[in-house]
Amino acid sequence: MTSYRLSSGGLIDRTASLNFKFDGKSFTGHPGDTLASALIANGVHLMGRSFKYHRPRGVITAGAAEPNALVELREGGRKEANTRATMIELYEGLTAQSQNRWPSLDFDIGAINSLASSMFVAGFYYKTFMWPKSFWEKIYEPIIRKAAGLGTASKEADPDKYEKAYAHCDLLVIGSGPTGLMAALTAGRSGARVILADESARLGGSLLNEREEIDGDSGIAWADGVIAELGSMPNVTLMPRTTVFGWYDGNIFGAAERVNDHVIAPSPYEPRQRYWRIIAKKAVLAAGAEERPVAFGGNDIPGVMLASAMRTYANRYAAAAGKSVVVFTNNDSGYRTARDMKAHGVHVEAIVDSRSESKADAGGVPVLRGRRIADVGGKKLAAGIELDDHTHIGCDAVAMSGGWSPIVNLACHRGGRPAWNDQILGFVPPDTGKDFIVAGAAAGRMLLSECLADGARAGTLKGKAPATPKCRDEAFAIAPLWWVKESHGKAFIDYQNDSTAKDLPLAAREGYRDIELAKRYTTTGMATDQGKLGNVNAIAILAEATGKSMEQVGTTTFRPYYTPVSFGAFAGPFHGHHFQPVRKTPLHDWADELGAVFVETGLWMRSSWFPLEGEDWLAAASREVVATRERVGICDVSTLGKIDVQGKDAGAFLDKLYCNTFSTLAVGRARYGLMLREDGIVYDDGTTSRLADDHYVMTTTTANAAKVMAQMEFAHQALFPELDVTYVTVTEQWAQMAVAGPKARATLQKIVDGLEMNDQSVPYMAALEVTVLNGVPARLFRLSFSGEHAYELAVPADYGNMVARAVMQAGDEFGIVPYGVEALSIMRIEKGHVAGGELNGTTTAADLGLGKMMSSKKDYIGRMMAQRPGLTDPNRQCVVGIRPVDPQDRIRSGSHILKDGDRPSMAADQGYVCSVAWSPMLNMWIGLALIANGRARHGEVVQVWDGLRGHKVMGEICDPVHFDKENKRLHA
Amino acid sequence: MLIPCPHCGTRPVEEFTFLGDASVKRPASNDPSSMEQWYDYVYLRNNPKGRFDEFVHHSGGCRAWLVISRDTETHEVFGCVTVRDYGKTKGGKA
Amino acid sequence: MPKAPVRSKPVAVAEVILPRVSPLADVAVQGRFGADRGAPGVTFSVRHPLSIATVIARAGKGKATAQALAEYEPRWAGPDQYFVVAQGRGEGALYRELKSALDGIASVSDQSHGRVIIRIEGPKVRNVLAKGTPVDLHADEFPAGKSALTQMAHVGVHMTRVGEDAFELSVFRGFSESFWEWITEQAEEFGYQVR
Amino acid sequence: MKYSIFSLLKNTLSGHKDWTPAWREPEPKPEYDIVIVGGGGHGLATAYYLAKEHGLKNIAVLEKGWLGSGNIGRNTTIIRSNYMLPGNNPFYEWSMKLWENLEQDFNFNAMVSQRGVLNLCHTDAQRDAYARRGNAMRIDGVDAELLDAHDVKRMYPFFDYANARFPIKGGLLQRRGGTVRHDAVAWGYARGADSRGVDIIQRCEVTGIRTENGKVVGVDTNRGFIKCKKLGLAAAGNSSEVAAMAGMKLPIESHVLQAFVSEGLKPFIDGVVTFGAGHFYVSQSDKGGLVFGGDIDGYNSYARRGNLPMVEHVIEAGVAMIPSLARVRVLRSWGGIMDMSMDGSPIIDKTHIDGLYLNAGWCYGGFKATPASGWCFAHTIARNEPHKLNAAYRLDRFRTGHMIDEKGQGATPNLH
Ligand SMILES: Cc1cc2nc3c(=O)[nH]c(=O)nc-3n(C[C@H](O)[C@H](O)[C@H](O)COP(=O)(O)OP(=O)(O)OC[C@H]3O[C@@H](n4cnc5c(N)ncnc54)[C@H](O)[C@@H]3O)c2cc1C
Ligand SMILES: NC(=O)c1ccc[n+]([C@@H]2O[C@H](COP(=O)([O-])OP(=O)(O)OC[C@H]3O[C@@H](n4cnc5c(N)ncnc54)[C@H](O)[C@@H]3O)[C@@H](O)[C@H]2O)c1
Ligand SMILES: Cc1cc2nc3c(=O)[nH]c(=O)nc-3n(C[C@H](O)[C@H](O)[C@H](O)COP(=O)(O)O)c2cc1C
Ligand SMILES: [Zn+2]
Repeated sequence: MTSYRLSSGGLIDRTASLNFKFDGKSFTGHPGDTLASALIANGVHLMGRSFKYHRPRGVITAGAAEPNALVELREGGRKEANTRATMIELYEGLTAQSQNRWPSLDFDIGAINSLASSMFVAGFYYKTFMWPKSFWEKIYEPIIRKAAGLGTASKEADPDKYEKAYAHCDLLVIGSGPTGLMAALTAGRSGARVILADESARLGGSLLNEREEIDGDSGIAWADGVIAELGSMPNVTLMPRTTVFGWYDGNIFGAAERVNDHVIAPSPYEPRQRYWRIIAKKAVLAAGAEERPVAFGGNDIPGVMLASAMRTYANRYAAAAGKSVVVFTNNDSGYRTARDMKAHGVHVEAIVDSRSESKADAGGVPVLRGRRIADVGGKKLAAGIELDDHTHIGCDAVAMSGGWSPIVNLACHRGGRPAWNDQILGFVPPDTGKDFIVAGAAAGRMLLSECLADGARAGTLKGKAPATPKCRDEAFAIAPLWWVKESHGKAFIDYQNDSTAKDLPLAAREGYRDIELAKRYTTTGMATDQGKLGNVNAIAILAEATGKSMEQVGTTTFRPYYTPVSFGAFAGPFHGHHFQPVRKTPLHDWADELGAVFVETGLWMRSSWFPLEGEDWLAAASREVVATRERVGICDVSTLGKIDVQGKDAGAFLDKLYCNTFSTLAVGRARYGLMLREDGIVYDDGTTSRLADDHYVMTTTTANAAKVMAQMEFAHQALFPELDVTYVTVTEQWAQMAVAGPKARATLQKIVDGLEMNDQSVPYMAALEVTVLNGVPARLFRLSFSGEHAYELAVPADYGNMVARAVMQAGDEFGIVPYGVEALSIMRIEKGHVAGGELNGTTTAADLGLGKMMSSKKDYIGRMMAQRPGLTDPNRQCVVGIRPVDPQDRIRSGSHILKDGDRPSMAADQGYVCSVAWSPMLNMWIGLALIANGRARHGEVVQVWDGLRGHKVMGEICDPVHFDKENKRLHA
Repeated sequence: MLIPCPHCGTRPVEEFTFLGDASVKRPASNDPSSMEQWYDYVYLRNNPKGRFDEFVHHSGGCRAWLVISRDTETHEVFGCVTVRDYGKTKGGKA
Repeated sequence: MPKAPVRSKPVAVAEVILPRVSPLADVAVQGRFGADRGAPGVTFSVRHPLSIATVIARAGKGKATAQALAEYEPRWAGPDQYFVVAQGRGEGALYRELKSALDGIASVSDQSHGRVIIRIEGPKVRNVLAKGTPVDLHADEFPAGKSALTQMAHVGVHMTRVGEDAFELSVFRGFSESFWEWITEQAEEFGYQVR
Repeated sequence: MKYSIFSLLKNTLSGHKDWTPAWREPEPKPEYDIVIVGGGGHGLATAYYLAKEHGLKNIAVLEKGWLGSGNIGRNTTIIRSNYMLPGNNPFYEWSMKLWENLEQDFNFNAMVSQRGVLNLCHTDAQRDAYARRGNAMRIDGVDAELLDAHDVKRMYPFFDYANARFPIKGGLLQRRGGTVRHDAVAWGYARGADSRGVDIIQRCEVTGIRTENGKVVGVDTNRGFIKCKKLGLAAAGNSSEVAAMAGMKLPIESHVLQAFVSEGLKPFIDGVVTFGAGHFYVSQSDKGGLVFGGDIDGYNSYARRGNLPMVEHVIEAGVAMIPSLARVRVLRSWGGIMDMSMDGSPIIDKTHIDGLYLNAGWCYGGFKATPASGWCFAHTIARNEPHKLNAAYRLDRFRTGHMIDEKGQGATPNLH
């Protein structure tokens, strides 16, 4: 292998070597190299295969728009498909694999597709593969899928970390070329808070790639000086390796910082990437311009690349793209490549200029004017060219320049459409308002002096723009050339997706004449470079095919992301166990000590059951129920929402919120309340206690705590602002435990200070302030969800674990057990109390058997809409009990109800089972169901149909209260 | 999108919860004859393309209900007042 | 609130015998963590035990409430709404004091156990907080003494700048452990100390 | 021109010079019997079935942009019929049946791919809800399977089982669900309608609806007044604006829903999967991109683009479900405007104006409904009465209290 490393120059560090592997082969490069430049320097030009035809491909660009040289970087959980070799900074130990080829890059069976390529034109999929019908999914589609796609993604978890952060500034400068540097410098010197972001590792933009002169020095030296000055300003933040990927409402920019992609693995304390939301008072887009290819036969053969890329490889990376070069251009900038390559000692055969005249300086290289390259020879490396006049010229590399496209992407992310400019033959940015300014080459300014001046203007936040440094300008002149129609070979428009110049007129012929339709029909511009290289050529060809102007055809829609962004960056740390925060109750440690199994309930972790050795959940929960009903149990109910409601109109406010009345509640008592939505459907339930005339504490269900709070805030602030009331959540202030069972009173009596507990001192639905354990303030409620004689005890949260332990100790002599939400649920189903399964956002109070709670004496939320015929229809499904006719049978939640003898059909469907439990008290499965007109059907035998799990049992509709119908235990 | 909360200052959209058309008025009457007004209040919404006054809850901040005036096509935010102040000005103005 | 009928001698609240246990007691382990880059970038400490109360003005009493609270250095917590924070008070003492001082003017709710306050200070404090909050923490925008309600890592946070490089973050106790894990991890790159 | 392998071979030999347009670009006529507003999936399907099933001829579809530029051209391509409520289930199942024969019916390969739709559940309550839903499907003869965590793991071993905040407990699988190449649906219907004489008029925006004596007489457009006897509105995200032209206020809000596609990958995920513990769903396109999405941004919008908070929200859930996604890159995101109704279900009905018909309120789910929606809307327009499949999708159901609320969220459109 011959070396293509130039003997001098470049921004690489020749004193150090880096070892890396590509497709298993070892190579060396230098710090400052990219993977692409190092491969070129090692004489490797074949770097990938195309999507559809599996054509051999090398680099086209030296930057972010690279469509061809995509590799799988790294291995295992760190493997990253489709990584641009042109953007990978070389590091010691780098490994990369080529992709979309089998068995090897050099010999790829998939290239067979090329043979049939004359059939595989745009849209061929839509016209065939339809017969026989079953073949699509079984045969055609799997083959297409295997052949499609690019790299292979890892299925191992990514071991690296990611972060998110916000930044604020007076001026965000995107791009650090001459324009961006000048803008940042100007704003920075005025004291403004400035952020300068560039996706490259080294700031300087195109100054690093070109041989420029500014202020009598080299462009690079000037850039380094500016960067040093910016770096010394405390009000300026430099963000290299940071791609600003999108412009969003409020002048918020999304950016991805590649903190550690240039090392083999990040330190354990640092993220791989960091996602930024930059909130900018003002921003400048100084993203430069992208050079365009020209469509001619074989314009994809390795060795053919953009003229600016070829000189970047030479100037910046000291890598020669070939030994013998031809330049093909329609504008003056191609001449630079000829001159620069010559200056580096690379032989330049000729400049092929499509224009018949130009003033550009060819630096002694022969110029063929008015000529065009029709075809490039060679397969895996360019081997000579043929001109439109059939002249052959030998070469192993072709530099092409079809003109420059201002990088307007970000400027169009909020809906603006760029406008065609006939002078520069490019789309220039739309009006982006005063807070986002496009400057320099991105705004269509092609001269260095214009860019510097533009940058200075953009960076001037107040006052007059400063003078700009002197520089040498390279003239810019261009004449249209999009497609060399004399070509025999395929002329590519979108390299990666293999769409060719001929696909566009075909699309137009078939009716896909709009650029957006042509895009979708041919997939032009839909590859990973999003048409950065090819779209303007496509627009021009479509314009010709449809007889429209460039302006009339217009661009497709520019969308984020300027370059693709990893999922990891967007997710930051919020995945795996940290996907959402964990919320623990004040009794968590107590429950944990007792071996609780916890269950996710929203963000809460609730103790679900407390297994003894060898018990499964059912055995444990059943034992907990029996022990509670026979003796006493304690359960953590801290997750219930608790809202402190105060003020002279607190009662009146609650009367608006609930369908029943609270203003009449006696101080020291609690009442069950039912809250509706304004559409008449039940929203939430819970008990509310009156602590003083102007002070209530309401409870909500665990699930609805936050929603109810928002509803209260709306009701008060928007609907009833005249009410003098305040409310604040105190959920977390209190550890709350239910103590239930015949021995509940005896248990609590032992820890409550100075109070003899009896039905007079603590009657059913009492709500009292007490102290426990010698002075711990507490609230004692006599409430029951289990149906037992029961209490809820609330203490300030920091005491929770200790108080719960004390209750356990107090109840020890009675055989107290801790019980979890499983047992709680069994007991509430035994008692027919409705909960989540029934309060499902579609049931009315009447459906739940609570219709009587709806007051007719006052206005409240939901009152009127609840009266609509659809909500009062007697045939609505309402809550009933359901139990198997044969007590051995099991009923499952989610089963549907059919009349005895009916065959399953939607019309025959009578309702469904919403909640089930194994009742240890009744020794059978029981449930609650919503059944059409169910209250009138107690005693009816029905099918409990669970076709989904292949079960069907006969069940009996019954009263929802399965156990202790007379409520004797409550008052025992 | 940034929203200038009168209490908290300018904050990004993720701190807010939206509830749509702020022009709706809860009827005062519970009389059956007012059903049509109730239906309108609960179900029918102004949903214009262009400038729009809407209810917004600063749920991730001060928890005030606000009314913002915003262009639904450009997402430009013109103003923001508390729902109380909105109710005080005749016809509302955000 | 009605007191329960009393059987024997009432027990004075000041006689509370149980100690308060912070939910971060086992979590906030003291020491030096994260990258070693010389002096720690930030230092964390948990302020516990504290007395915390929410004060919300009653209708039309916003000014009166603010005046009555002046000496308590209240922390703004929404329109006409404040947190009052105090150290070294007995169980419920601050709450009772405020309640009587503000009777008829404002509602007071005890939140001493419901919220956990984490103090974070040091030269990198803004860098750490910027990984969570969209609030601009530049001293010109957010000077010492200012408070904000915001969200970090999906958790609601009440944030007060208590000094040039010092902030206090108040979160619901149930989230405190999760929040602690998150925020300390954000400080790892700078190296941090837990006191 | 009929599409087949033979026509493809023949045209290959002649250098693809002889393909004819898939549809014409006619000038609007001054008058049509039926005008459909909206050249999206529903509008085009309606025109197709009006012509094919009801033998009607003089029809125009007016589209303000290019054909298929609305939601049909920007959705995440999922089809399924896993609905629970009687108003919905038979309708969506009919749609599924139409999908199953669509390509042969309109002679266009829309790549209907029944790869399976799996909804993951993470709590017992979610599983119970899926059991209820699955049984509702089975009772109507629709396929459904309830999977446990092991079954899910066997299908997708690379999901997060070890470290998940909300462990996967199982899921509801509909194997007949899957994906369809969205653009091709618009193209197939357009070609089918065009070949039956329907005029598809692009870049023709309806700006006004004219009525006389309570009866529709025509529409104003940017290309002049067009008379018609019947007018069908199928304007999706723009329904409120269009209905307002006839003086109607709808129980609808317009919201932006974002969708995303990753860089192309070799086959990564087989079917469609929705994550039950966050807002994320994903499938892989034939081209290799992971197509995914989540929830609407949550504010009224007519801008077909969203903001970063929802992007983060969706992707956090994505990585929570599939940890290895962290190293995959998102290529592009976009938005579409959804007409979110007050109960999350659509409206296909007549209106109080004679000759004016409404098809709206499709929320997240109108792509899968395309065939049945067109079919039922065509029936409703042709016969001036709803078919029994769309009988429940009445406009007055909110007034009468017969909402079809699968999610139980009530009159808050952005929660559906
Ligand atoms: C991001 C996203 C993902 C989705 N994912 C799915 C999914 O996976 N599965 C699923 O089932 N559904 C999905 N949907 C929903 C589905 O795409 C829509 O419900 C459905 O496409 C709407 O029907 P349509 O195709 O007729 O709409 P559209 O294609 O939007 O058609 C309406 C047309 O009316 C035109 N129009 C409007 N006003 C006028 C006027 N005044 N004059 C003339 N023309 C007018 C518009 O330009 C538009 O072309 C998704 C939607 C979005 C946005
Ligand atoms: N002679 C010609 O034909 C010709 C044509 C075009 C440009 N130019 C020259 O190129 C120079 C242009 O200067 P400039 O400063 O406007 O541009 P530049 O190309 O020098 O710098 C643009 C910088 O922006 C960065 N960038 C682009 N998009 C980004 C994003 N989204 N996020 C982060 N970084 C991003 C790039 O990495 C690059 O470093 C001038 O010297 C001009 O004369 C010459
Ligand atoms: C299922 C599906 C797959 C897509 N795949 C790609 C893709 O591979 N590449 C691409 O650039 N865009 C892809 N897109 C996005 C489209 O380019 C486009 O953004 C989307 O249809 C919305 O249109 P608009 O961006 O022009 O408004 C895809 C869209 C959908 C709906
Ligand atoms: Zn606020």
